[in-house]
Amino acid sequence: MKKYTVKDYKSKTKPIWCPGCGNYGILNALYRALEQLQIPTHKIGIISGIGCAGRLPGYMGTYGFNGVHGRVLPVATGAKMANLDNTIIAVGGDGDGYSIGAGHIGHAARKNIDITYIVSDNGIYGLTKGQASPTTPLGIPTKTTYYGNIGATFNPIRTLIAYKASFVARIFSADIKHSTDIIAKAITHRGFSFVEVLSPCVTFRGKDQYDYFREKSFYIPESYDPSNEVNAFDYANDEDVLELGIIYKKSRPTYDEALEEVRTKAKNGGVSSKLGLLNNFEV
Amino acid sequence: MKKYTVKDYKSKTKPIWCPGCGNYGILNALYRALEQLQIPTHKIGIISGIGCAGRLPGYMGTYGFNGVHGRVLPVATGAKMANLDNTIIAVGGDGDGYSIGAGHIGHAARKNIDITYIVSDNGIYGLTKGQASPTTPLGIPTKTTYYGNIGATFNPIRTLIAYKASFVARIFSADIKHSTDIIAKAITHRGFSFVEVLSPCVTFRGKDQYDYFREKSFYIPESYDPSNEVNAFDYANDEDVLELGIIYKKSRPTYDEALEEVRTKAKNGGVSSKLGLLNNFEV
Amino acid sequence: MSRNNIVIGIAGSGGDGIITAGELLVQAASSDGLFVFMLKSYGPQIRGGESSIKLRMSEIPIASQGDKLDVLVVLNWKDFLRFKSELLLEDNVVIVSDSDDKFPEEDIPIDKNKMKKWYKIPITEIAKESSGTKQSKNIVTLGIISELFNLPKEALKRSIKKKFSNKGQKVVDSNIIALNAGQNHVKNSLTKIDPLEFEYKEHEPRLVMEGNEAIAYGAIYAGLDFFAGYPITPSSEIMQWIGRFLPKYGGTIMQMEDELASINAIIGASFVGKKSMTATSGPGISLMNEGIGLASMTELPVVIVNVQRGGPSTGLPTKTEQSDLMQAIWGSHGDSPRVVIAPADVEDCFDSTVLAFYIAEKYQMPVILLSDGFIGHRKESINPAHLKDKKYGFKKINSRKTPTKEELKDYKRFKITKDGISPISYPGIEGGEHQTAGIEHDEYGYPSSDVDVHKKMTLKRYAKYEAIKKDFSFERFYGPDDAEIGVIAWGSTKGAVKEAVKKANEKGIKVQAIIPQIIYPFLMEPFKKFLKNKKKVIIVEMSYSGQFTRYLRGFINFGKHGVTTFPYRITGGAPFTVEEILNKITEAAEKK
Amino acid sequence: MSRNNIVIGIAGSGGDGIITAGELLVQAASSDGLFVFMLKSYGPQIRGGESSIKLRMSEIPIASQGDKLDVLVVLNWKDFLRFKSELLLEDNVVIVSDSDDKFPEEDIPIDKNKMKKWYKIPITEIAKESSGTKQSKNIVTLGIISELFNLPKEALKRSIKKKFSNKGQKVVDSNIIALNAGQNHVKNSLTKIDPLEFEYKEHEPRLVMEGNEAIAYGAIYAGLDFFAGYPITPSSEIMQWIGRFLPKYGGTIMQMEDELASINAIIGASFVGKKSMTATSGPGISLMNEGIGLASMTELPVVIVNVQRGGPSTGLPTKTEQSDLMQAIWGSHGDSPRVVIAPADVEDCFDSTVLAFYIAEKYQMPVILLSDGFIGHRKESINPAHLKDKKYGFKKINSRKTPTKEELKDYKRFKITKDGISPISYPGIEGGEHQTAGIEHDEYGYPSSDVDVHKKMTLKRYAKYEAIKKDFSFERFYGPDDAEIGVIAWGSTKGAVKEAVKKANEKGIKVQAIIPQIIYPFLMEPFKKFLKNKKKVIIVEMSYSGQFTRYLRGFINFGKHGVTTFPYRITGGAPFTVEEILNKITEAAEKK
Ligand SMILES: Cc1ncc(C[n+]2csc(CCOP(=O)(O)OP(=O)(O)O)c2C)c(N)n1
Ligand SMILES: Cc1ncc(C[n+]2csc(CCOP(=O)(O)OP(=O)(O)O)c2C)c(N)n1
Ligand code: SF4
Ligand code: SF4
Ligand SMILES: [Mg+2]
Ligand SMILES: [Mg+2]
Repeated sequence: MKKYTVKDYKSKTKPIWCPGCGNYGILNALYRALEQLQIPTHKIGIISGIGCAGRLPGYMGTYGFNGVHGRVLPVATGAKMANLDNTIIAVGGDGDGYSIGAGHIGHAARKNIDITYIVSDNGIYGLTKGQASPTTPLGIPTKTTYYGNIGATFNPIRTLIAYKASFVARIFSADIKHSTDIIAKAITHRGFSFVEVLSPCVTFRGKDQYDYFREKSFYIPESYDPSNEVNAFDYANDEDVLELGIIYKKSRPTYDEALEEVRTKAKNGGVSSKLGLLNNFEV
Repeated sequence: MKKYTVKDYKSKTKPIWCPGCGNYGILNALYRALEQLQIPTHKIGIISGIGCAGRLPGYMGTYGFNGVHGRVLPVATGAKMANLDNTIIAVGGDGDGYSIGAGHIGHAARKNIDITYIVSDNGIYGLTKGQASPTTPLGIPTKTTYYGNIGATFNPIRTLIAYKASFVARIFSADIKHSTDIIAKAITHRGFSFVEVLSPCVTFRGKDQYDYFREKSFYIPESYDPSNEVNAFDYANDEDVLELGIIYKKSRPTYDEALEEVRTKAKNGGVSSKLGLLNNFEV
Repeated sequence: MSRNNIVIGIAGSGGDGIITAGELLVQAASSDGLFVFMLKSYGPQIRGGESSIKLRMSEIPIASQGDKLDVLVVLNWKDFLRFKSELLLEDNVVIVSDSDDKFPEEDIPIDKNKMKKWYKIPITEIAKESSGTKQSKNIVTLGIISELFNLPKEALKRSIKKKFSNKGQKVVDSNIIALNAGQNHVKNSLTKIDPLEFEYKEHEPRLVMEGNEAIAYGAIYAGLDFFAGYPITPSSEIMQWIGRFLPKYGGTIMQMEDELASINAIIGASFVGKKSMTATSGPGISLMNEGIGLASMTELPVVIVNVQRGGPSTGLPTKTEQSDLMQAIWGSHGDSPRVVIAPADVEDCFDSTVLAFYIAEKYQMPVILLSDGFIGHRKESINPAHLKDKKYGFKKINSRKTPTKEELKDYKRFKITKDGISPISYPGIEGGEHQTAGIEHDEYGYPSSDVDVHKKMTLKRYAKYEAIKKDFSFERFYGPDDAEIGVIAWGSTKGAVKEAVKKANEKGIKVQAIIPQIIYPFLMEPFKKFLKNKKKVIIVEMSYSGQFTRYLRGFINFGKHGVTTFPYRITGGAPFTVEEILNKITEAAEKK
Repeated sequence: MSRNNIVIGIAGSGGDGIITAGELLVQAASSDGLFVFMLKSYGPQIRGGESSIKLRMSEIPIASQGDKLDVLVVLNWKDFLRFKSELLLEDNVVIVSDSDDKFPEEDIPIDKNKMKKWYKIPITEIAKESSGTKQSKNIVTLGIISELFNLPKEALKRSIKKKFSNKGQKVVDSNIIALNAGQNHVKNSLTKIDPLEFEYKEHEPRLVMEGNEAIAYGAIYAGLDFFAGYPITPSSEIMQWIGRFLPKYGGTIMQMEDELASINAIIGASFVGKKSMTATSGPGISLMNEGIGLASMTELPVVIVNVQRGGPSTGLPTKTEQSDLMQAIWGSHGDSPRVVIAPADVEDCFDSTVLAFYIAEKYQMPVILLSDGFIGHRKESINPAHLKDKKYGFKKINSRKTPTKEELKDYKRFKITKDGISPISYPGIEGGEHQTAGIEHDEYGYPSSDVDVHKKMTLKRYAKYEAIKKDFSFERFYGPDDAEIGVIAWGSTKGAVKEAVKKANEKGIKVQAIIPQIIYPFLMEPFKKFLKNKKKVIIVEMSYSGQFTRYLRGFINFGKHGVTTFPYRITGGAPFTVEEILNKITEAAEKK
């Protein structure tokens, strides 16, 4: 059998992200996680919306889909549900996911669609050159908040737990080893896996963002039990510190499993073909 | 000063909801809450999207806006933020709010827009005649789930807490007195107030839905402290029972307050009118 | 007077079971091999409101609902009033009404001098007496009219048995009793004085369907793999039928959170190589326009059904209109090619859906199927034999061209070809890995903002139109080629136009109609043929802003063809009548 | 050769400060009263990619960017190559390049025989030596070219001082040193042999703006109360400028979660009586179509700006195109009237925005302002005096008609009137309580699905078009009325068309152009006047599918007017050149 290396997961295109951008870390961790899991390149679909992070599929030697802003999860849902043979990974920015795409996460999560969703969260709109996002800290001036950002920030981890996502984790793009490990676990997890990435935008949030993330974050200790959603919710208080690792995880039936039951019911005469017409459709 | 009565809050149109529909209870509670608060009819805007619940503004003697499916909160946000003099109340169904409108709640909540949002949650699409909604229980057959509903349900209370809504309550449309009280409190609350209503759809969920809600729900005891979001999150476990009353409440600055600060900064020379051109705009 | 073609209207309250009565009659008539055509209409209430049906049955093929009623049945006069503009009466109409309905006679807007006969029958009373409940009013009514007008009696009995069998023998029996009671009342207590008598021979049973149902079947027939949608009137039944049947064939159906999700989910499914579809109505399309543009740019096959309703905005959800035409063609930003197809009747819904998949898969682009509430919700006979003999049959729609081994060596997903069609690979195909993007890209799929690349790729995407224009023609002409008067119409307007053209020619006005199925890209050839002898052309459409007229003028220089156009554009709500169109033809004929 | 009209191009890497150099030069030129026109262009990278500017400055008014460069400045040849189709060269171009850039000479695509002069100057070295950092390359370059070609030297110094003053005296000084170093290098070490010399007299300082900036100012001038938007290239600057200035005037600005929210928020704001606006580009409009239809149905004034970019889908975000025209007109489902206005240059952005508010408020409907990336992002001189003297001035736009006391007695929000305009009340007005709905409704606003109500209300909504057609005319004709050759164009195409028409007439080809500002509804009167003497008409547009052509044909029966049309439709990316259009005019003139 073919052995896949990091090189196989790379495309011929060189990333055009700014030097120092957090997305490089995510990309590298993803290469390594896939190598670790040895998933054939032609059985992977990397789906994205629009944003700096959304350029990632173009740098993959797998199948990639770079759609429109905010719709990464619907595309990924369709791609997964239409052919369960493939590994589908959705990637995108905080604007793409938490702002314009906010309506989709809850539904992919509660249905437990068996995909992995990686959000490159830099707390800014990178591609459009520096406007506020739902995770831009209070008070910060951006292109659209000339006098400082107002309105409380969005808490992705707590929200995803409330949405009943079955795997909720956070990583820091600067730690490629840890990120590789968590991404691999997320891909392996059966059901909807969510990975929030602290990913600095050196251009529009400044280089300090690395320090900021480093100072605020800590690794979840081994002793932590991620299976209780109330504890996990409590843990993910963003006014405090940023936990790195798997914050919540609990297995439950996936949507494809439930749909398979539906098909069985339908085939077992659950429905009679009213007009005889449908006989024509049998192969 | 004019004294407003329930009659003033009624329009000339007779509701066309099915006999026994939960929306009648919501409507009556709203009439009474407004009477209790004595808000002038011409300073109220009731905003809705589309659905059976969305017909409510038409039955009000106030200003009403019946827009498109799922956009009740953006319309209400614009209506409130453009003129703070008015009391803005958004109403809609579970499909309108939790399905197609899901992307807006988190943002109205985190920004703490000073409006009240009442969701008539019947766990079904009423107006379109009986398809599954995000709160339709598992296993139930509906027009779109012929073989039974699949996928976990959406938990509105937990989600709204994760969204940082500053007022989160649940009522049962059959208890008009309690509902009146909570709605009045929600309107009075400064900031984003969310009221989830257990509101039976007798036509597409059957009359049993009254019993089901009655059995599952209980009134929150006086001793309960709604100010802690972790406790509140824990409390709102929908696999358990349905709490009636204020589940979470905490005051924090509203978006209009924050914007007022921005205006002050801008006026205090925070920005120089680069081209002299803007002088022309001064009145 | 005996006849083999009759139009019946029934109106009453929601609780009266009007719709059930209509459906039973339709069922009965078609099992006896008659052609049927039935419209339903409701008030705004979900329950307890008014409702009505208009049912035409005939031994010979029919294309429209029939303009006016030969028979009007009223269970409640107040409710009838709401439908009076939809239920127009022939001068010599026969009326059957419930004498237990105490509505003041002077308020009933009927010209009593003209009507042939008014039977006032204690329907409620008969119901209560026979079956013990007034709930069986509708069945009693069926008994009455089947006896009065000789409608399919035995078949009606069979339909009732079939319909209620799953509710137990008791329910079946009590309904049969009610039917008999109605029939007996006529036989025993009435003097039948009107000469109206329906007469027909039995034929092979026919299939009856609603347009939405036919689209669902057509899609499954064409090999649909994946459906994602969001409910909306008047399209929801498509998803509902598919939800019942598709899982049987191993396919996947998902109710999504909204239309943005639906269109993007089917794009995702198409990306992994599957035949996919969504269905919605105007408001949903307005939300899908970005996604449709994405499918156009990524050259992914998807079928989007729009069952049009009255607009704009929420508009008239339960009423029909043809005012989403321009949006179907131009709704997305940018130059974003797509194909627009319009079914013209229920049978054509099946055909057009199959065709839509064929085109989508072959040319790798979004295809919009533009139906409307009139077709979607009406019941109409279709020819079962016809369905078996499709040009593009099930499983034969493997028209998606995948790359050869040779092509995979240096795989260009968006390879520039003469017909614009590039071999498409998808996850699962080794060596075909690539990125598909909504951003402009080169032949490999790499993003590019180069002006020349954009030009080349735009031309490539539009080259498909030329291929389609070559590959397809259509032959839906009615009337003689040498007519100087023409009618151009589209979609559900076909029925009334077809019958009006027939009548006009019978009356001696030579006129020909053309009803395209592929609306966009514009196929000029058939129109050239059509316009050859025309001097005056009536353009019929249910859009006040005249979208079809503007569209046609954009592509046909009528002035150059020496043709004067007579746009006939009305606001939506009620379907065209044959008479309206006939009048326009006559007017045009008389104009100097 | 001395001249008062020059086109300069500068290309280099992102770090080279090309854009800053261009902006300083623009600033300098306009403070000396010159007319300027500057385009910026970037590669796909956010940082460190290539960038270029094309700058025209002139003592006499100019309408376009100028086709070809008189002067090309290259800091990096590799980067220049990416722009070679945007930076075309005059045959006798003068080139200035950095001799420190070691790109192989044979790969430089320049015809060395034709060019006038190629100065290779060690720009990097001069920068390092003078200011100690190569970062000042751009300022050194300004020094060099200002000295070489006599560009506004003193003004440049002022601009530099102003620009860097907030960074401290040290930064200012070191930049002035760099400027001097560039100038001194030319004076001391170069033999200036080309005769190209810019010459002008000083005039009153001019204002320079980008189109997006002008729209922001226009909106505030018109009394904007509420803005809601979502960032998108190339429109974001509108929101950004408004975000800086509107709070000063007490207005409200909100960045929403998406475009669905933006359009609905401004509808909400309009519902409470406020002037409101949003701005986006194609993908955003595709999402707003449902909301635009809602504004149309609820008859609420809103202004929607679309700064068009290349499509379809994500397309070419940073490039211009005119392919959202049909979407602006027909993008929403249903017959949903709206007004479409297209600004034709930067100054017109201001005017059109004011007009958009005037029309929206007066006729109570959505107005789409269709700008594009070419206008939005270019810098152009405008006449400050002109801005002070607006037809529809600030605070004068109180055109929203509210109900009188009398009308409030039995208030009908959607009262049927001759011009379709009904007095509008909003929260705060006692006695004007009503429901506004996106569902069809009667005059009071009560929902209705009655066919006749729908008809009446549709006609009412469309009656506004007749009123608008009566109230407005436009006078943007260029060239003699009696010309037999015509050019029809819209929006940003104006500049090149205007200059081409002028040149053609100078060359003896009689030609006239018409550039509408109100695009939809279609104002026939000016076109009638225009077409009177025309035999051949060129339709110029940047849309491959020919949207403008189709649109015009939908409303003008060219055949009947005896006019042959010559559609000239190109894919987007690079703005039209004067020469391209001149060629088309010549071709048309020669065609039999
Ligand atoms: C419908 C639509 N709206 C807006 C845009 C413009 N846009 C592109 S990317 C982006 C946001 C980028 O921010 P984020 O998602 O956080 O990604 P990042 O660039 O920071 O990785 C926006 C607003 C668009 N392409 N489409
Ligand atoms: C964009 C759009 N999609 C779909 C619809 C159809 N539609 C109208 S109401 C509704 C859902 C109704 O359910 P809910 O919001 O729960 O309200 P209820 O009727 O149960 O009160 C749907 C899908 C629509 N009007 N617009
Ligand atoms: S702008 Fe920010 S997010 Fe985008 S590539 Fe640069 S550093 Fe990365
Ligand atoms: S369908 Fe259900 S929600 Fe709608 S009016 Fe009837 S009972 Fe109420
Ligand atoms: Mg971001
Ligand atoms: Mg509901």
